[in-house]
Amino acid sequence: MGDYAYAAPTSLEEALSVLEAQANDGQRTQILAGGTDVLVQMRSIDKEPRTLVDIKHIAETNALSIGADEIFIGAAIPSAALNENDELKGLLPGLIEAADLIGSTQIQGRATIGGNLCNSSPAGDTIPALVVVSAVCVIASPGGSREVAVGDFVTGVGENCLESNEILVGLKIPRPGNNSADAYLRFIPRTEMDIAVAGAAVALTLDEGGTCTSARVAIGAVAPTVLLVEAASAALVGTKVDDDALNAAAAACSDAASPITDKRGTVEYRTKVVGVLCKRAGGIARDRASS
Amino acid sequence: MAEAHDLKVIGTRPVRPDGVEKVTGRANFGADLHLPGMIHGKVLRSPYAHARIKSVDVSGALAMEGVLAAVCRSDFPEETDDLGRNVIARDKVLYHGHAVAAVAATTPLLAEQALDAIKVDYDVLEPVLSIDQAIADGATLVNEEMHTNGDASQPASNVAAITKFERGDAEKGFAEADVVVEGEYRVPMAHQGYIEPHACTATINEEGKITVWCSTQGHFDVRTQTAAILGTSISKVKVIASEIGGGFGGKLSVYLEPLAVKLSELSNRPVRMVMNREEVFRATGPTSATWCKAKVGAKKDGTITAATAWLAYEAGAFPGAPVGPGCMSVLAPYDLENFSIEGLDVLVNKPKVAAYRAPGAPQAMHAMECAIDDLARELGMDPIDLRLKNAADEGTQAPYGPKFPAIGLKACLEAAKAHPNYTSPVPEGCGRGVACGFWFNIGMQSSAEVLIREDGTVIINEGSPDIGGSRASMCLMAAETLGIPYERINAHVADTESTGYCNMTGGSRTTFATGMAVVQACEDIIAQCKERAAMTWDIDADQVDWDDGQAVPKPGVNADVDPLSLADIARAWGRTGGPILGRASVNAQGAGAGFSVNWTDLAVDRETGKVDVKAYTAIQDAGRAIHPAYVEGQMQGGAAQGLGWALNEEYIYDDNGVMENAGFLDYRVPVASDLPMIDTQIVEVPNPTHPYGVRGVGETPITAPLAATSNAVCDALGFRVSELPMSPPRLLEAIDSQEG
Amino acid sequence: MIKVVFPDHLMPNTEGVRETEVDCDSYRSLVRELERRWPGIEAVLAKTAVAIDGQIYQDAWLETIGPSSEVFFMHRIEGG
Amino acid sequence: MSKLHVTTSVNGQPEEVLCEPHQSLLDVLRDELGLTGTKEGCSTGDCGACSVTLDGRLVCSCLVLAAEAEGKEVGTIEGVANPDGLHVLQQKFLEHAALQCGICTPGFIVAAKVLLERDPNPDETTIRYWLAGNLCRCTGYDKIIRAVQDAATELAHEA
Repeated sequence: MGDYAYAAPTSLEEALSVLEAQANDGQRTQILAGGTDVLVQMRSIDKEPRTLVDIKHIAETNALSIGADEIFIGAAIPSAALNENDELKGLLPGLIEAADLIGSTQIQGRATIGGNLCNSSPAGDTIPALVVVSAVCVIASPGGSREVAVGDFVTGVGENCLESNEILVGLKIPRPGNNSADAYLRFIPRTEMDIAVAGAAVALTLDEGGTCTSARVAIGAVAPTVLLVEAASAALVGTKVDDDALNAAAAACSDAASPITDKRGTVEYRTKVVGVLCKRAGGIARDRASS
Repeated sequence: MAEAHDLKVIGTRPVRPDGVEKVTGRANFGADLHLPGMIHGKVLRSPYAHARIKSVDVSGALAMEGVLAAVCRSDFPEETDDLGRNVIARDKVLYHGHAVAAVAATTPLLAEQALDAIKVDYDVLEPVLSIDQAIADGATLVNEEMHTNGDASQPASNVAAITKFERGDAEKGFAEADVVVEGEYRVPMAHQGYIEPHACTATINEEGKITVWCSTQGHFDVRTQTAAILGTSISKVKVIASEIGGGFGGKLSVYLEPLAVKLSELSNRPVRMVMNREEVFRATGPTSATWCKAKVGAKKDGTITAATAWLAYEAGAFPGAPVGPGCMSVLAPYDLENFSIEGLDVLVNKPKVAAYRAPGAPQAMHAMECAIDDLARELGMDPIDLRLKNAADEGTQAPYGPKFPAIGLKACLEAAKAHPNYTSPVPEGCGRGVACGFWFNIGMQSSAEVLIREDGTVIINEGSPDIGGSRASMCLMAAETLGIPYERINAHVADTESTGYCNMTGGSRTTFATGMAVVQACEDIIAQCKERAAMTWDIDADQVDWDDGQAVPKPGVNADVDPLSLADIARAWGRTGGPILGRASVNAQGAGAGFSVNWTDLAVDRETGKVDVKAYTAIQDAGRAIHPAYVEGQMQGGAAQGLGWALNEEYIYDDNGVMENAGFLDYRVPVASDLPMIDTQIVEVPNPTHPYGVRGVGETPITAPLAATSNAVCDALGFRVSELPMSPPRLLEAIDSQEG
Repeated sequence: MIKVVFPDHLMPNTEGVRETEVDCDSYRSLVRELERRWPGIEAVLAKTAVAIDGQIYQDAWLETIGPSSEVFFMHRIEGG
Repeated sequence: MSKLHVTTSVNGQPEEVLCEPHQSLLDVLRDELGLTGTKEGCSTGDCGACSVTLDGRLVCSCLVLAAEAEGKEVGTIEGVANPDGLHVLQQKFLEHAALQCGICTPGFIVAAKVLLERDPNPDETTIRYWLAGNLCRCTGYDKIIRAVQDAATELAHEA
């Protein structure tokens, strides 16, 4: 068994070489961003010592840019900082809502979208929100950089395609147009502090007449990984996103869900509520896109 | 007893004497002590809910560098009681998390790693995980030696005891009723949820003199329990109570202290032990899960003719569920001729239950107050009117036997009826639910010394750990009695060797009983001051009055002297016999029952089953509120705990008896955004046995909220959900099955 | 004579008697008489609360009992 | 295991500590620096008793490694009062009886202070959601919310 160690590299190159050097020494590594999942798991589920590689001192993981075509969100930016950026909040209200829902104010001060994605929980709030805005993971690898769509990044419960010598640098998101908007809702038993029992994200584009020209609907906490529900999207496109369309999308989400029963909810509950959330989130996205 | 209009400081809301320490972070709680050379203890806990221990070998842990001591069952006297068996398992582990061994090492991490080096050989047994399982024919026995009510002529059973209360003829009463309602109700196991985990530090010297610092509701009880489990004399044990970060009944029993002492003895170092949150959930006192049946019948005019209750309570691994008080409180608010109540104390492979705020009453009253609400609906009566029609009052024979002295139930019900939150219409889309609450309250033993400084300022020395502002109450009662300003008095919670014996802070007894001792000790001071003044003035002591904080000659006494204040007397006490100190000790009786009425307005999201609590009002008889803000605080805190229990809090077990939600993430206590402001109204029907009319107020507040919440959900949905918690999945399932 | 009532859980100690009458003027004399009738009950009563004319005592050792008093033995109440 | 040398600032005072790589900021504050006003209630970020500020941002110190405090400004309850006396929030918590046992109080005051610095006039809902990560089991939150509201009013008056 190795020892705990801590490294705080200040460049991507240095970070990648720390990962490689530790691996060569047979020492386990773990990337540390906000730490709100990592530190909890390290003290309870998986206590094996490791080298924690803190990526908060790297320029790229802290970068935030809003370009004419593309938005970049560094993997180490805490949710609270994202939420304080009014322009970002205006462009991606659903994603920022999702980030803002994770934990308390205190957790917000640390937790990152990158960390939420890398934790790869079925219930991770930002993942459906990222999927519907077609976010792409920018990954630094020893051989250079590669990109993977968020929908393909998470491969299973707590599993993703990041290799142990790679780092998630940030997320690239196409800048939404004027008639586009997103929304995310989750269900929790309390008003705050819980893990999502079910979640639904909707991103829509409306034409001048208010007809939906494109839609993406993704649901969380109802399958091992987040599901992009094509049938729900199809139910919205070509409609005014009225109650009938939303009910059809909701039914598609419930159909697509294949949840489990656990301490947070039952199969029946999650199946029904994910549809309710889709319907409500769809209504919010519609109102946002048309305003 | 002093009348309200005579009171000068009682009933005011000054800043508590320990307040500055607590808002600045200076106050020392259980885990805040640091001693030179101190090492850290950790407990190895059972991975099984039920297993026979074949062997425990701690040698692997002891072989590790930095591990200075390790203990298991063989390090403790074989002869012990249930508490001792709970602190460290003997022949069997009886719940998942039951302590099996402990180690002490130079760092907490090392201690934790050393636990992995302890070898325990278990023979795993089938666990008993519910009342239904426990009372079924052929059930596995948690304790093979257990016979119901100790009757060894019957086969061994998981039912430790059956309690019955009866009066009149319930069957005849039901026959006379125009309307009869009945129901079955389940309430889950819930935890007190104090924010401070259990913590202690222990040392032992070469003479065997033990000192324990710990967070506890009763350091004298820690002394008794620790000495008994270690097989030593209480004269060897000194316990210093730290500040305590919440207890609600859960910090009345020891868990860590005997282990820490033993580890200290073996390592010759001070040993600190602090539970983590998971251990708090898995291995300290929750309260009973219950399965109750209630039936009540009434005439058309609302007169209740009969009621019955069957109450089965999980005790956890050892007998002692609070089913007795459950039976005694279930019908306490009502004046009844015919009833029968039966209670079962049932063993299961879960942690040994501990007291939790009015132990046993919330579950039983949930059942009956839901049934009463259904009765009101059937009769088409206002739920408060129905309760008023049948309410217990002074002279009513309580279901548990005696006649009530002056009580405030009717006053609370009438106050509720007139309250703007009740006379206002139920908000659109909401349901409203009402329930009564009750708790006995207790007195017991307390001591107090009142010390005077040479400038006439006052120190109260007492033995009741201050969980919720009791120092302020003591200072207020002392200020009132002595006639001096509150600011000139301080209160000190002294250790077991620095003040007289004192029972725990629990049972809503501190302001009542320790307060009584403080008042009497102040009266002792006054008597002495009168003597000193008499000496100074060359008159007899019975010619001296104590008026407004000073000695004065009685009217008509011919003495041309200036009054002598406490400070005057203190300044000159060298000439009149030396320093002055007062003392008193009581075994206080007549605590005075506390009644309450609560109601809430809430909305249910029919698509998700989520409850949104819009308003909550609590009315309670406090006898007399010494510091009204802390009385309101008790009412508000009890309401919040009750709402949490009604809506979301529960122990969730898997099939192996492993708690699945042992943390604040999934054991969902209410957070600030879950709750509205909680309106309170204090009713004052003075308790004649207390010099200022005090009744206990700490526990009654949690007895009404479960039923009030259930009744409001019933009003909102139009049907009854009789199992708690009314969590979103449970409510949605109920809604869906109703809508079919 | 005063009326004395036992709760269900004490009836194994009273040969099944729920209610009895005793001639006494203090709690101590009451307990002495009960112990005479049912040897061993004193130790059980020491762990029992009692209500004398409605007032609940955890420990009533020093209490006097009036000629027409009602005495109810009951579970001891603890608290949280 | 080699210890890390961490240079940080706590309540404006430079501090140097040796810590283990896995040690939390909470443990180091309490055990190495003796600042036990920051409390441990859960170690999982669910109770807020260990609230501190890190470069002005509200965090749970149980979910920060001590090593991460390198070069940062840490603010704890011990730094809330100033030499002239208590902070308005501390005074209002006392006046409103917003604490019973007091274990959660340091965390609430640290958290509420950050809120009022960012939003001098928060409404009740804002206060409740901002403080949702601070558990209190004694008060039902009522008097805590009122104390924060009153402190906001008084601070606005002073300003």
